[in-house]
Amino acid sequence: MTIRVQQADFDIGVELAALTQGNPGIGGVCCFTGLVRDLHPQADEQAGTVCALTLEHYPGMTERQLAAIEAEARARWPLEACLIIHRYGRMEPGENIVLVACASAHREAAFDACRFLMDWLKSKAPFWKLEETCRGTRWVASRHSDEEAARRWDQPAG
Amino acid sequence: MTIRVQQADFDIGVELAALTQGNPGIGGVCCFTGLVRDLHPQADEQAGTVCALTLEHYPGMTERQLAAIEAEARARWPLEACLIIHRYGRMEPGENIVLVACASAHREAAFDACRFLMDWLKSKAPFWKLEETCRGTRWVASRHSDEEAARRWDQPAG
Amino acid sequence: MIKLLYFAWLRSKIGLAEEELALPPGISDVAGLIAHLQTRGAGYADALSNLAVVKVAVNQEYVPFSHPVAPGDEVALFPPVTGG
Amino acid sequence: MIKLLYFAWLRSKIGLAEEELALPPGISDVAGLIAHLQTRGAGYADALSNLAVVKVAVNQEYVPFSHPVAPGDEVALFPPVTGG
Repeated sequence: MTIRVQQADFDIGVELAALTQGNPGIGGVCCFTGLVRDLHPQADEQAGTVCALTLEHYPGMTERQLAAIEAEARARWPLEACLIIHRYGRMEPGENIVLVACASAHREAAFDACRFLMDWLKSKAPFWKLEETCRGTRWVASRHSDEEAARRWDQPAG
Repeated sequence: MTIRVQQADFDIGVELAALTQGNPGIGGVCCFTGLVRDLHPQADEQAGTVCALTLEHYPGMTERQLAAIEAEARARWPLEACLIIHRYGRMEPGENIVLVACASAHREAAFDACRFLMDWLKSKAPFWKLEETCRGTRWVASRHSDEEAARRWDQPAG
Repeated sequence: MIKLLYFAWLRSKIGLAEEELALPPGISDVAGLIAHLQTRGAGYADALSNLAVVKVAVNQEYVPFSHPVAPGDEVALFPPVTGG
Repeated sequence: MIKLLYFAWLRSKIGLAEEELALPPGISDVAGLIAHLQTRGAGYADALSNLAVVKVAVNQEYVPFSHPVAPGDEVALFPPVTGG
């Protein structure tokens, strides 16, 4: 059960190998990676191409909130291992921003927990994206659909 | 859009890097890895610990069926890239069996498509597992829940 | 002639991975072919005793037991799959 | 004293990442604190002009505007998050 908030990039292969190493009870790992896109998320043609993203966060609160939601995921699903890495600082298109991986005996729990963590992270983890385009910089607006996605999990699945 | 049926192991980090390389339109990658567990899936205590699994498949039909379902996933979701690797032959606990990865601009499509492919693969791809335990070998029985999981996708999501 | 393929425990019970078969007269679908195979010996009869757990592919596509079978076809019989 | 933290465009508009503030008499909750901050200058007024897009954490936990504020608290104001 690992949480890391860091500037440095991560190596997905190394991280996943460490996650499953020595636990032959793991039958499946679901992993999500978020990357910097060169297109503006609101599909606003005037915005132009994104040449970089700077991720700001709230040190202290970030780790605390990630630890709380990771504990929640472990309480809801039978997870064998869990990993959250979120980067901050300046990144260019194609670079990794976030990695969430959940390992379980069966795939259903791994998929559900991973998606739960990503939905939550998108709507509650204190990170903010500043976009650089050829026209200057601007703060990315939050997506309504991200809050809706997180609300899906307010009631445990039936 | 890559499909591989192979005896050799794969390197998840290398595969995912190749999948996203040079496409800055990718915002998220959902990836699932299936591993050999040392516990019998039916939780039958008499079965004992699994010391190895041999995956048999139907060469020709496997690739044909994987290609068809991958095309179906691409028709249903806006995927930027897609990868399916399934191993056959003898493997020990902790080894990788299967890798499915789906890349899209947004995470929802990546998660849905990856889960669709895994559900389908579990219920339709012509692979069979022969387990070796201390008491001998036996063919793994199919899970009813896998067929149910695949049927969920018979109707496109509303 | 048709080509028959057997996988997993159907292969073990029948004792063959594949064989060529001259389609007997009057057999035109999967159901008829299976009924014929059941008469070919104890291994076949055992392997094909519970058809609820036998899946069929003709020319590498899943088909129901009512599907036609014709010379030149590749017919595979196997248990429900357990990959992934 | 309370510690105030501002993030993203709240930080840019206010022109500060953090500051210490002696809690003025009569202010006991987040809503009161924000009303006070709005009077501290054009940057603050601009940053806090639309409270529908201002989130608050007290001591690193999300709270509603009705949440109490007391000396020693760390109060953070920021826009809806956009990480992941």
